[in-house]
Amino acid sequence: MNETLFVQLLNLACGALLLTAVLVLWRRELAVIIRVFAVQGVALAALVAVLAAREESTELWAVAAGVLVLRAGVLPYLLRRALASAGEARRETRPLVNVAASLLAAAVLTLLAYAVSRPLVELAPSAVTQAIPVGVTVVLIGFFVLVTRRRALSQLVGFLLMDNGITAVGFLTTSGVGLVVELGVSLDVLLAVLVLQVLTARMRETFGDTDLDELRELRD
Amino acid sequence: MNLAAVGLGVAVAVGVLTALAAVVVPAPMRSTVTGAGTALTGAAGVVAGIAAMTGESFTVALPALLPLSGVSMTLDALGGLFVAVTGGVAVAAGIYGISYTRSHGLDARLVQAVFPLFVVAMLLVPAAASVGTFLVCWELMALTSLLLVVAEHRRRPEVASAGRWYAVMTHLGFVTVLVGLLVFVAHAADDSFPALREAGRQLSPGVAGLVFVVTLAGFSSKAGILPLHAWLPRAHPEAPSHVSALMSAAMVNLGVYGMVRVGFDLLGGGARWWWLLVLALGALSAVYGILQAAMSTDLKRLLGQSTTENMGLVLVGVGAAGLFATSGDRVLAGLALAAALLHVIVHAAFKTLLFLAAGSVLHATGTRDLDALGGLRPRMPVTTAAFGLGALAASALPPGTAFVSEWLLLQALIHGLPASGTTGGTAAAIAMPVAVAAVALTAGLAVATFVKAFGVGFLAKPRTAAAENAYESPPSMLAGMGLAGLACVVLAVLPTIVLPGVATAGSVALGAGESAVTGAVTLRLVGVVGSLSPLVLTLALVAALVVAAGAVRVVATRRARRVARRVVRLWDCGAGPLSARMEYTATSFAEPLQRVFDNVVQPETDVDVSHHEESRYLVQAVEYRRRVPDRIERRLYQPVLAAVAAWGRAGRRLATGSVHRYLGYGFYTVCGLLILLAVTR
Amino acid sequence: MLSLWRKIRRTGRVAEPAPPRPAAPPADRMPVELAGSVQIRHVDAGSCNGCEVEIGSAFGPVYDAERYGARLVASPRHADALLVTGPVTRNMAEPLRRTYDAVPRPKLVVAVGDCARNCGVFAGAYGVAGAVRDVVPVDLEIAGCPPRPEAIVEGLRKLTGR
Amino acid sequence: MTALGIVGGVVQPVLIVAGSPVLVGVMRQVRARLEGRAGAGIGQPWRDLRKLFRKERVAPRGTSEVFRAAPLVLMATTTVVAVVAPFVTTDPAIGPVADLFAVVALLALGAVALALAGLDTGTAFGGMGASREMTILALVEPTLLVAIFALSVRVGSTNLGAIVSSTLHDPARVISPASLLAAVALIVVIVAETGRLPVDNPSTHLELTMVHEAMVLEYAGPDLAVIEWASAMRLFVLLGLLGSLFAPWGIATAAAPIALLVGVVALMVKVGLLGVALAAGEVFLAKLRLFRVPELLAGSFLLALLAVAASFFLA
Repeated sequence: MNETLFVQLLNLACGALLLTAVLVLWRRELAVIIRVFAVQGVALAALVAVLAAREESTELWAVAAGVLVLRAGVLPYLLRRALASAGEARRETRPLVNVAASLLAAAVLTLLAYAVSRPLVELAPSAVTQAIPVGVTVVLIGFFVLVTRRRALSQLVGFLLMDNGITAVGFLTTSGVGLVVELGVSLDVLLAVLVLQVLTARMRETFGDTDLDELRELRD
Repeated sequence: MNLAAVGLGVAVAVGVLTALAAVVVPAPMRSTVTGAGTALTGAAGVVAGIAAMTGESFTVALPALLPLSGVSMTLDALGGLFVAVTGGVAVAAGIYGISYTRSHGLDARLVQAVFPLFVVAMLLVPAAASVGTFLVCWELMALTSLLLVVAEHRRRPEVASAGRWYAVMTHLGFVTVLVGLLVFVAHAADDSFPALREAGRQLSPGVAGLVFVVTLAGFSSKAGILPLHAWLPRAHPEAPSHVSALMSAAMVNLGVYGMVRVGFDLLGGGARWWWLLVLALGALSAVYGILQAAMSTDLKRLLGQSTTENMGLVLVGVGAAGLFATSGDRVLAGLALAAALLHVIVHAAFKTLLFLAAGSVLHATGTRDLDALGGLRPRMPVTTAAFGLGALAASALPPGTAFVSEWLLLQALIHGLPASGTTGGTAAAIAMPVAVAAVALTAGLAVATFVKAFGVGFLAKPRTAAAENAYESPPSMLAGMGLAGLACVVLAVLPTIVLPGVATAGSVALGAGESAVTGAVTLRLVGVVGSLSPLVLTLALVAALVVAAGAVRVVATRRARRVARRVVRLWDCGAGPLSARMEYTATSFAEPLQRVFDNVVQPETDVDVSHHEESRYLVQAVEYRRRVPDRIERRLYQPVLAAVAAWGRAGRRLATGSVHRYLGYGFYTVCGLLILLAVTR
Repeated sequence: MLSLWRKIRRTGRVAEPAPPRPAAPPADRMPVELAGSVQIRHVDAGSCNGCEVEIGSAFGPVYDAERYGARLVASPRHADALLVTGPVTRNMAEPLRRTYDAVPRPKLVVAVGDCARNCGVFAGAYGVAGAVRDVVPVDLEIAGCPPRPEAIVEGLRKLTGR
Repeated sequence: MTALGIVGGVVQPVLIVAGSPVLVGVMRQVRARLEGRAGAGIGQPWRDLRKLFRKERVAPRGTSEVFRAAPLVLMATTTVVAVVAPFVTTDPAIGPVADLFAVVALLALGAVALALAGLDTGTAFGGMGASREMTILALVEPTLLVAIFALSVRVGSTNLGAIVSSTLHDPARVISPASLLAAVALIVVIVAETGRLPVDNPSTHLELTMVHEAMVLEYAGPDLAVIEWASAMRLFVLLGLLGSLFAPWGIATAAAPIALLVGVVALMVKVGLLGVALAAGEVFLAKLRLFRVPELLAGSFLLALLAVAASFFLA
């Protein structure tokens, strides 16, 4: 495909990544958050697919398919199951940092991401590498969600957001970390999700709630 | 013959003579003499300043006048701009003061004599051409202003505390400036500015940075910039109103002058981080100042806090200019600096107007509390019109005065992005969007603030008896306001008449370059795309207004066209008449904003509900109290003050009052020094 | 969101077809200025809320009085007609007068329900100041206790002339 | 100033003055249909205006010129914007006023006039409306200017004509992330500025939930007509700006009659579609609590900033 179209699609995919990350931060209903996360999985897959089409490498195509299945299919499904069993705690009521403030924080994080990834971009300035800050931003926002949310489930989403970001950065820097690596990453992500899901289930049995602050009680 | 020199000479002479006259003439005449003399001084200053801005600069050296370094004066375009601004403010304030001082019992000899000296000192600071002269004028300005601030301390105790704050902070500021400049002088041939200019070029970055930061601290405290602003919202409200105008519209500018003079002219640009620092301080001050103003319910305090905001905007411009200059973009640097200097001028104009109008309100009602005002429009129409004009100017809406300068500032910031061609690098890429957001938020909050000040203070129904029987001010006060208002209008529709002078002033700082903005009616940016014509905009608005009014007359049918509107009672939902207690007050107006910015301002509110004794379900009265304490003050100043107090207590243990002990201290010190010498030899 | 959309599609249009336009009242009563658009301020002068319920349904989707150019507004300043319900109680007499004054000319008053026309069952009660016409001039009366929504809509159509 | 500009300066205000009530009518009709009503027809706002102009003018006791002048100021500012901004033609009628900042500031001036009028009445509701309106205005401003920033960065100018024509020359830009994010941010801002759901409910009868309505409770007759008309024009202008900035196709670049006709039709189509979308969207929304609105605006601010960032991330 020709250059301009490639850049257009790439940028669109990156824009979608960014937007979905922001929405995860913005919305309160866990169900919506999970749906947005699924959309982000699609965007990530699209990103990989665009790169694949550029390189004409079947391996990348396979990875794209894998990403699509895992991050837009399996993980959201698991999360939804966890949510369904989570009982009435369906909203991220009062996060540690209120939504308006965390949105402004996200704005700062974006600029930070741009600042730190500037040298990376200048190593080999091209349309692909110039999208690296987006990936870094997604990572930072994911981390922020992980830190400031109370519900175990939304923290899980934050973790997955980080992973999406890392994957995106990986593909953008060296268009294509091999299939094996991606498989490995996906597998341990899956593992982590399952473990955390079990954890949340246990927590709910113990405390009847999935507010992680309750874990403090374990100390004393 | 040189107009600038003559003007400045006349200004100084008239000022000093006025001061002497104020001492000798009897009380009834005194305020008239002082007012007129001060106005003349200001007028001469304006002439000198304009002459200097149009290229006539002069230099005089009077070695005998002062020990050590002697006095040396140079008035160039940059200094001329500030001299002209100061002079203009002085004219309005002087005329206004004639009846203001008389009616406020401020015609004591001291106060009257010091007032013109204050103006003279402010006129001389931008003309000083050697560190010695500069510091002397600076200190003279500080002392005279201090005396004027505490003028009313007998009548109002809070004035004394404000005076203490001002004294301490302004002198700490002086010390930092002193230290900074002395360090600078130590690396130069002598203390004259040309010598410093020479030295500044080959100063090591470390020393230069030190000099800049230390002097920046002093200058920014004078300009009321965070975090050294604490004195400003105290001193400016408590001073007599015409003095407040001088301080808030003229004196604070000299802090900016110092920064530009030292940073650009003497140190010659310097490193990028200096200007990022200035930019950050400016943005912070702008947002924080206007936020405090939006919460404030004291009319003059609100104006003081808005001064912090405007100086912050100026610093944003200065910082951006420095940023562009260090990254080699002269066009944008010139544009940003022009925006900053233009904002200095327009801020002087509308802040004078606002403070003088606030003074007449104080004069007529005896209160500055917005919650106690209201309904002044029918009682003091001229003052209301003046304040309305000033509020429009301050809220940066077209056809307001500050709109043009903020437009220039935003243009400079927008074109400062790497994407649009400059080489600002990452720093600019981060700084510019944040700066634009800060300026925008400031503009929005300023609108809310001044709608509150004007709408609650002057419109609607009077809230207290004091506002009920307010009356219009005497002619000389109205004349003072009129002059300031005229300046506002002219600057609003034809800012182009001052822009050439502003450009030359900027070229002093940034080195010769072509003017950043051209055009007689339409401002056209040079080097970047952008044009705006305030005059045409105003005309278009007026035309549209006329057309709309005419159209309504035509469209409305006979019944509606009947000229007399039917006077009806306000819609009170059919219940009893609306009383003034049902009106929105300034506090309630700001309440939503306060809740939005809860995390930032952290207001202290307490609500006590008192019930009837029969039943706790029947509410007898609900009392709501709100204070918006200055957070930075609480976090930054109180620890310092506590530490100082602790030292004082420690010191007391040494001072027991026995003379022998004191003599002993001296003896021990001498011996100690001798031993030290013996050892080091 | 989707479910709401599906519901909207399933429901479709619930407004009943418009009945034939009622006979226009004598022109001297109905000012021509209000042709096609009448803003209405509703005043409850002490009714039992029966009429309110009917007015509510008259402006609901089924009868949809708005399609004839009548609209309920929040302030008598915006209104052309007052829709007064209930017998005027002593406490509401003065507020009713003030509301009437607050309406800019030309203005109309519609008395809705028997209580508004002749105090209905409350006639002679100690708290009742009288019928609406005893307090403010009435231009149109709508009978019924409470009047059916059709009746109210018909009355409003006489005002708007649509 | 060019012939094209002059023509635009004549055609646009006429079109907007005449079309804005119809736009409101269309939006009300759409809403009515989605609620299962028959609706009053798209001409109803016109009938309302005609009626209001025939009514008498009142002067509530204790109100000043501010109260009387406010509707005209609102109308005047909106008209100036209607003349200078590029809706039908790219060239502005009055070049040096067609600056994006100037347009934003003019619209803000109109809002300020209404707020002052609300305070001038001295009623509790008027003050309440004014206070809320100013709060929202103050919070909207940063988003608006940063979004403008994002749009003007790539053009290197804030002149509306320049932005529109550059988008015309390079249509691919419209689907760049920067402009998409900016569009979303601007839509949120426009909803807030024009007082639509979920920020403000234009058809509320409960004073305590009002923002815009509360300020105009005291107006009657022709004054009220002017305000409602001007508000409708405001809505039209903002939607038109959205259309011109992000979908400038069809806008006339030459003073040929055909081109102008196309421009007029295109503008009506764009604004109509946007209005229908807005009205349809409102059916699905409930009004936000006033203190949830800052959240919405903070979100849109973030989007605007991301748009700026993206404009040099992915340049």
